[in-house]
Amino acid sequence: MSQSPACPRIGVYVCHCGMNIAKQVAVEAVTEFAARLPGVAVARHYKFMCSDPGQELIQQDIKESGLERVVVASCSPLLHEATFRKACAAGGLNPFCFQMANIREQVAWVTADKGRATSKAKALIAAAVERVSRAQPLERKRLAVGDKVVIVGGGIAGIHAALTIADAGKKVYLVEREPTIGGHMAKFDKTFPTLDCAACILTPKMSSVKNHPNIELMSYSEVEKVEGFAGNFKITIQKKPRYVHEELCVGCGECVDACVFPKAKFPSEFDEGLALRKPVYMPFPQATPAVVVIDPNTCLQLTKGKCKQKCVEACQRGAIDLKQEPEQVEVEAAAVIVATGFKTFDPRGLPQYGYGRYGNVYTSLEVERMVNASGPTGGEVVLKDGAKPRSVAIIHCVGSRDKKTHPWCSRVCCMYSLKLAHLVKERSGADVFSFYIDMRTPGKGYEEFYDRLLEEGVHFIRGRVSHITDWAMTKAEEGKLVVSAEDSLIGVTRRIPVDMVILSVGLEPQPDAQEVRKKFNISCSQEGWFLERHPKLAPVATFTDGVWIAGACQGPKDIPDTVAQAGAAASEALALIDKGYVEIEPNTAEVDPEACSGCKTCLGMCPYHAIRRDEEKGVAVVNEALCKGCGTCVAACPSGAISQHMFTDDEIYQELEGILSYV
Amino acid sequence: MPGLQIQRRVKYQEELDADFPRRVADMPGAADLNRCIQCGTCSATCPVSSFMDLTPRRVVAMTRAGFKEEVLRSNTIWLCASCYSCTVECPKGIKITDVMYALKRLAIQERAYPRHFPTPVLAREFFHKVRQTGRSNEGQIATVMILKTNPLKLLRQIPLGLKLLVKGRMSLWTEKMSGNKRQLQDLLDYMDTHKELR
Amino acid sequence: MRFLYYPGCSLKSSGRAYEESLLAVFARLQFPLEELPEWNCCGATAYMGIDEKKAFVLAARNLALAEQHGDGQPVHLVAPCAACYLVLLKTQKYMVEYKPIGRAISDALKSVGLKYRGQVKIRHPLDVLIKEVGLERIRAAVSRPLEGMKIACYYGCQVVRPFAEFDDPHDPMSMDDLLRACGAETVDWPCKVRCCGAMLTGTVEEVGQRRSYMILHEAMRRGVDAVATACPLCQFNLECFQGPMSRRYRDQVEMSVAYFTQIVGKAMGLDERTLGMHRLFIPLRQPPALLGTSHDC
Amino acid sequence: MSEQVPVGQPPDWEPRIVAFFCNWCTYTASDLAGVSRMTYAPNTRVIRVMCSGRIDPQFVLMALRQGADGVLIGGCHPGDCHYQEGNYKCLRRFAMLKHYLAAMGIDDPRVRLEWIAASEGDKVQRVTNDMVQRIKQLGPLKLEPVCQPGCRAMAGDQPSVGNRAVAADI
Ligand SMILES: Cc1cc2nc3c(=O)[nH]c(=O)nc-3n(C[C@H](O)[C@H](O)[C@H](O)COP(=O)(O)OP(=O)(O)OC[C@H]3O[C@@H](n4cnc5c(N)ncnc54)[C@H](O)[C@@H]3O)c2cc1C
Ligand SMILES: Cc1cc2nc3c(=O)[nH]c(=O)nc-3n(C[C@H](O)[C@H](O)[C@H](O)COP(=O)(O)OP(=O)(O)OC[C@H]3O[C@@H](n4cnc5c(N)ncnc54)[C@H](O)[C@@H]3O)c2cc1C
Ligand code: SF4
Ligand code: SF4
Ligand code: SF4
Ligand code: SF4
Ligand code: SF4
Ligand code: SF4
Ligand code: SF4
Ligand code: SF4
Repeated sequence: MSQSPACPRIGVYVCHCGMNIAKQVAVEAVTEFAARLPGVAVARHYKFMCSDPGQELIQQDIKESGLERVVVASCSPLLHEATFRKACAAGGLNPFCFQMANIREQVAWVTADKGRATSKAKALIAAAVERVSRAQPLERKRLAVGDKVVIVGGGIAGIHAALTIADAGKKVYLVEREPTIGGHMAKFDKTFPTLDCAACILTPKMSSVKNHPNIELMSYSEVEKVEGFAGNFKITIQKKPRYVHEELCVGCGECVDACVFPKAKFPSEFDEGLALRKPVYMPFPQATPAVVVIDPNTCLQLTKGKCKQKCVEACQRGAIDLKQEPEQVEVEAAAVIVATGFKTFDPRGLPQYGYGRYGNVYTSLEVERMVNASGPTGGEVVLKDGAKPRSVAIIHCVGSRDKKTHPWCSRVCCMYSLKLAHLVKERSGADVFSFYIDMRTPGKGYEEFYDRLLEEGVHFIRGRVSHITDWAMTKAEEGKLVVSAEDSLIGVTRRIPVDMVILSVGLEPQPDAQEVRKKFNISCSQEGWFLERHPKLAPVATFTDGVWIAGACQGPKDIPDTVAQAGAAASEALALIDKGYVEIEPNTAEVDPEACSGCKTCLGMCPYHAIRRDEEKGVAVVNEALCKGCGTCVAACPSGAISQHMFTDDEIYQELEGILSYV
Repeated sequence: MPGLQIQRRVKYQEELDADFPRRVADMPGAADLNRCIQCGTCSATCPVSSFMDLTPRRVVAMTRAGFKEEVLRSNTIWLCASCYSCTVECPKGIKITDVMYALKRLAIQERAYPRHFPTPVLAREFFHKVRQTGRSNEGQIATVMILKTNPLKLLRQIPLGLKLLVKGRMSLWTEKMSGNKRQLQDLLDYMDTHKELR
Repeated sequence: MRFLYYPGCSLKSSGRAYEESLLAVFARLQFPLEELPEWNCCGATAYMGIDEKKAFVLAARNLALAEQHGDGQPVHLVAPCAACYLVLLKTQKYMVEYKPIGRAISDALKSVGLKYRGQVKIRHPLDVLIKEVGLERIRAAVSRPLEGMKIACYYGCQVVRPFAEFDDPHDPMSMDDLLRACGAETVDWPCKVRCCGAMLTGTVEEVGQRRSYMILHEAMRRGVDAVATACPLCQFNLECFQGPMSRRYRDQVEMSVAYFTQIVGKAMGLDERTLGMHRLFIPLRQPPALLGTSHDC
Repeated sequence: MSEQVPVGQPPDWEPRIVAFFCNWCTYTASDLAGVSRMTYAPNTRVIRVMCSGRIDPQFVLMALRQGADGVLIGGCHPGDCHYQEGNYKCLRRFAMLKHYLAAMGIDDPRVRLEWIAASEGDKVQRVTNDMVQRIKQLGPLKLEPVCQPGCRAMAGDQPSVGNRAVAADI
C-alpha cells in the first residue's frame, strides 16, 4: 500500500479490558469495522491493551507494518494515555501521533444496550481515526524544578510527611492554621489497637518538626494563593497575628498568670470546651511551637482597646506585641502536600440524641480529652456533677451511615468506640453498653482488640439507637438517661438507663474544603473529600501535577493509614524533586504571523498573559513557557490565526466528522 | 379485634438479671460466653436448632444480656443433644455445649423447666440409679421416665421393649458394679457435703 | 503397655453385641483387652445436666482405678461407647484446664483413698485398631473379604468430637480405612458425624427420630448395604426406631445398622453368634456374592 | 409513562448529540459516571477539549450542520476553571451563539451549556438523559444543507467516512 501524507497508515487497537469492555461492546465487530476505515492498515483487538504484550503489539506493528498513527480504543485517556504514548515512542513513533477512544468509561460502563454500545464505540473509533490522521508530531518541553515542599496541615499526616522530606535533605514549609501542630491525634490519650500513649509517639515527632533544620514551621498560618505549576509553584502564606513574637517567647507562662483575667474563663478549643483558658494561653503543655497566643476575640485590649496589659508587663522577654499585624510570606515550592484532615460531625444536627440538651451526653472527642491524663479532668471519667458514672452508653455511627447526615462509614469510630469503652471501664469501672450497627474492625490486630473488649465484658448491643431521653418509664430509669434501641440479635427493643452517653461522631470533610481545593486546583468527591487520581493506583496523587494529598482529608482513615499515605505523598514529592524536571504537555497555542491581523483580541483572553504583541511585526506572539494550553485565545481569534497544538481546529473538525458520519 | 394477640415486647433493664451472665460464666466451659460475636455458626450447625424456640446463638446473646427467665424457660436447653457440633465450629472457641449444660443445671436448680418435660426427669432417674448401683440401666430409666412424663406412651413402647428383651439387649434387673460400692457412694456424698467445691 | 477395657453401662445391655464383637475381634488379632475391674458408670451425658462435678467425679474414679491398675506403667483405657469415651476425655482435660474442678475432684478422690495423676490414655477402639494394631495386621486377619459390600460409615457425634485427636472431626476416615481393609467399599457421604438425635429419640421423639430418619434416608438413597456404627446409642437409634419412623414419615425405612466390629469380625470369618449378630433387629444385609461362599480353607 | 413519538418521525430514530467536554471537570465527571456504572442514553459522543474556553461557536454550528440533533457543552462550575476563567469566556460566547441559533430557528433545548464538576457523575447521567428526552420530543433537526466556507466535508475536499466505507455497516 502506498503511503501518502494525506492518508497516513493507522493502526487501531480495540481493548477488551478483560470483560469490562467486551461484555457490552462486540469487540470483534468493532475491529472489523475499524479495519475498513480510511487509512487503517492494521486493526486488532486484544484482552488487555495496557499489559506488556498489548503494548508490544503496538510497537511491533509500528516497526513491522510501518504505522504512522495509532488509535487505542480502551479506557479513559486520563488513565492510560501516557501508557500508550510511551508505547508508541518505544516503537519509534512520535508519541503525539496517537489518539485514544474512550469506550470503557464512556461506552461499556454506561450503556445498557449491547447493540447501541457497539454503535457508539464504532462512532468514537471512527472519530479517533479521522482525528489522528491530522495529528502532528510534537516535542515535550522540559522545565527544571525547585527543591522545596509546602505541606498544608500539621496533623500527623503533615508532620510525618514533613519529617520524611526534611530527612531527605529537602526544605519543607509546614503550614498549620492552628496555634499548634498535632491535629486530632494530639488530643488523644491512647490510640487503638495497641493502646499506646498518643503523646508518647506524637510529641517526639512534634519537637523534631520544630527543631529540624530543614523544616520551617509556620503555625497559625494559612495558604492564601497558589500560582505556578508542578515544580515551580509560588505560594503566598498568610501568618495570622499571634500578638506574641514567636522567636522571643519561651513559653514560660508568666504572661498567662499575669493576665488581668484572674481566672480562666473562656472555653478552651483544644479541650473541646471541657476546660477554660484565658485570652492569653498555651493550647496544651506540649504545644508546638511552645509559644503562647493571644485570642483577639477575648483579649480586652484587642476587643475593647482598653486593658492594663499586665501580660506585656509580665513578659521579661518583651515577646508580646498587641499591635502585631497579619504578615504575608511568599515561598517557592516544587511540590505541595495537602494534609488538612477532617472535622468531627456536630451531633447538634441530631436532636434525638440530646447533645447540648442533656449535660451528660458527650461527643467522643470530648471524652478523648476527658480520659487524657493531661486533660481537663486529669484522666478521670466524671459526670457534670463530678460523680463517677456507673453506667455509660456508647452510640456508634452518629452522623455516619445515614442518608440524612452522611452516607459513608467513618471507618475509625468502631475502633475508637472500642478504645473508649476500654478506657471508660478502666477509669470509672462503669458498665459500658455499646450500641452498634455492624462492628467494623478490619485491620491488623483490630478484630483481636474487639475480642479483648468482648472478654472485658462490655455489653454490645446490635441496634441503632433511636433516641436518648430522660423520660422515665420505670423507677430504675428515674434520674437517668434512657437509651432506646432494638436489640436486633435478641429480637426485643430495649431501654437501658445510663448515667453518661458518648456519641461516636463520624468524620466529615473540613468545612473549608471547597476553598482549599480551589486554591490548589484539586477536586473533591461528591462528599467533599479531596479526590485522589485513582482510588487504587494513585491514592495520594491528584489531577493536578505536583499536588499530593495525604491523611484524613482524602477520606476517613486511622493513624496507620494516614501515616502510610503521608509517607507515600512525601516520596512522590521527593521523586519529582529528584527527577529535576517536569515535562510540559505540548498543547500550547501558536500564532500564524501570516494570518494575524494584529487586532489584539487574544491578548486580553489569556489568563496567563502569555501573548504579547510584537510591535515591530504588528502581530501577536505566544510565549510557550507561559502558555498552559487552555485554547481560549484560539476560540477568540477573529482571523483564525491561532492554533493550539494537539487541539487544532482541523483535528476537532475531523473528529466531529468521524463522529457524525456514523450513528 | 378478637384474636389479635398483644404482648409487651420492650425489655426494661431492671427486668433483667444482671447477675445471671456471671453465674453462667462461672461454670466450667462457659467462661468465654462474652466473646461471642453472634455469627450464628452454632445455630446453623446445630442438628436440632430448627425445633428450638431460641437458637443457640440467641441463647448465648440473651444469657450474656441477663435474660434469665427467657433462657431458662426455653426448650432449647432441653433439646440440645450434646452433639458438640457447635463447640467444634464456634470461631471464638465458645463451648456452647457446656453452656447448655450449665443452663440445664441452673434450670433444674431454679425449677424453671417445663413440667413433664422428659429430659430433666430422665436425668434425675439416671442420677438415682447410678447412686444406688454404680451403673445405669437404660431400660428401667426409660420406663420410669415415660411413666412420669407421659404414661400413655408406655403402651406404645411395649413392643420395642419386648423386642429388646428377646434380643437380650435389655435386662429387668440392674447390672451392679462389682466390689466397692460404698466407695462410690462416699465419693458422691463427699461432693454433696462439700458444697464449697461447687 | 496395658490396654484396659472400659465397657460402660450400655455395652452391658442394649449394646451387648458391640462388646461381644469387639472382644472377639481383638482376641482374633491377639490383642487382649482386660476389663477394668470395679468400674462404674462414666457419668455420661444426662448426668452432666444435673451435677457436673459429680459427673466428673464418677469418671475420675474410673481413671484413678485404671491408673492404679497400671502399677506405675502407662495405661490405655479403651472406651468403645462414644459417650463414655467423651466423658472420660473431658474429665481428664477439664481437671487440668479448670483448676477448681481439678481440685474438687482430687479432694473427693482423696477422701476415699484414691488418687489420679493423669497417667491414663483414653482410647477408642477405632484409634487402637488403626494406630496400635495397624491395617497390615488387620488385612492379614481377614479371611472373608467383604467384596461387593457397600457400607456407609457413621461415626456419630462424640467419637471424633470435640476432644478426640485420632481422626478429623469433620471428615473422619478411620472406620472407612478399616472397613476397606476388610474388602468392603465405603461411601463418601455427608452424614458421618451428623447427630442421630441422641436421647431425643426417646424424650422428644418428633425431634430425635427425625435426625435418625434423615440419616437413614440418605444411606438408603446412596444404596448402601449397611450402616456401620461406633456407638451403642447411635446403633440403637438408627436401628430400633425404624418401625416408628416408617409410620411417622410414611416412608418404608429398612437398613441394616451394625457395629463396625461386627462387620470386621465377619470379614475375619468369625462366628455369627460370637459377633452378636442375632441381637440385631435387622439382619446384616450381605451382597449375594458373600452368601454361602467361604474363603476359608 | 409511554413516550410519545411525534408524527412523521421514524419510530426507531435516535437523536445524535455531540458533547464538548472540558478535560478537568466534565470529562472527568463522565469518566466518574462510568466508574460508578451509571447507565444513561448512549446518544452523546464526547469530544474532549482542555477547557470550555476552547470551544469555538463554529464547532457547534458545524456539528449541527453535519447532522447532529443537539450539542452539549460541559465545563467547570464558575470559579472552578482550571484556567481561571475559560468557562466565563465560554459562557459569553454561548450567550451570543444562542441569539444566532434562535435567529436560525433552532430550538433552544438543542444546544445546551452545563457546568458539571468532576465529582458530578450523576449530573452527566441526568443531563444526558434529559437532553435526549427533549430532543426526541423535538424530532430530528432538519437544516438546509448550506455549504459554508470551512465545511470541507460538504465541499467535497475531504472524503467523508459516512459516505464511503461505513454506510454498509450501519
Ligand atoms: C474521637 C476520635 C478518636 C480517634 N482515635 C484514633 C486512634 O485511637 N487510633 C487511630 O489510629 N486513629 C484514631 N482516630 C483517627 C485519627 O484522628 C486520624 O486518623 C488522624 O487524626 C488523621 O490525621 P490527619 O493529619 O490526616 O488529620 P488531622 O489530625 O485532622 O490534622 C489536620 C491538621 O491540618 C490542619 N488544617 C486543617 N485545615 C488547614 C488549612 N486550611 N491550612 C492549614 N492547616 C490546616 C488542622 O488544624 C490539623 O492540625 C480517631 C479519630 C477520632 C475522631
Ligand atoms: C479474592 C481476592 C479478591 C480481592 N479483590 C480486591 C479488590 O477487588 N479490590 C482491592 O482493592 N483489593 C482486592 N484484594 C486484595 C488485593 O489482592 C491485595 O491488596 C493486593 O494484591 C496486595 O498486593 P501485594 O503486592 O502486597 O501482594 P501480592 O499481590 O500477594 O504480590 C506479592 C508478590 O510477591 C511475590 N513473592 C512472594 N514472596 C516472594 C519472595 N520471597 N521473593 C520474591 N517474590 C516473592 C509473589 O509471588 C507475588 O507476586 C483481593 C484479594 C483477594 C484474595
Ligand atoms: S487499556 Fe484500559 S481498557 Fe484496556 S485493559 Fe488496560 S485499563 Fe482496561
Ligand atoms: S510571651 Fe513572654 S511571658 Fe508569655 S510565655 Fe512567652 S516568654 Fe513567657
Ligand atoms: S492584653 Fe489584657 S486581656 Fe489581653 S492578654 Fe494581656 S492582660 Fe490579658
Ligand atoms: S466505623 Fe463503625 S461506628 Fe464508624 S461509621 Fe463505620 S460502622 Fe459506624
Ligand atoms: S492557549 Fe490559553 S494559555 Fe495559551 S496563550 Fe492561549 S489563552 Fe493563553
Ligand atoms: S486575536 Fe488573532 S488576529 Fe488578533 S492579534 Fe491575536 S492572533 Fe492576531
Ligand atoms: S451441642 Fe446442642 S446446641 Fe450444640 S449443636 Fe449439638 S445439639 Fe445443638
Ligand atoms: S458460633 Fe460461637 S461466636 Fe458464633 S454465635 Fe455461636 S457462640 Fe457465638
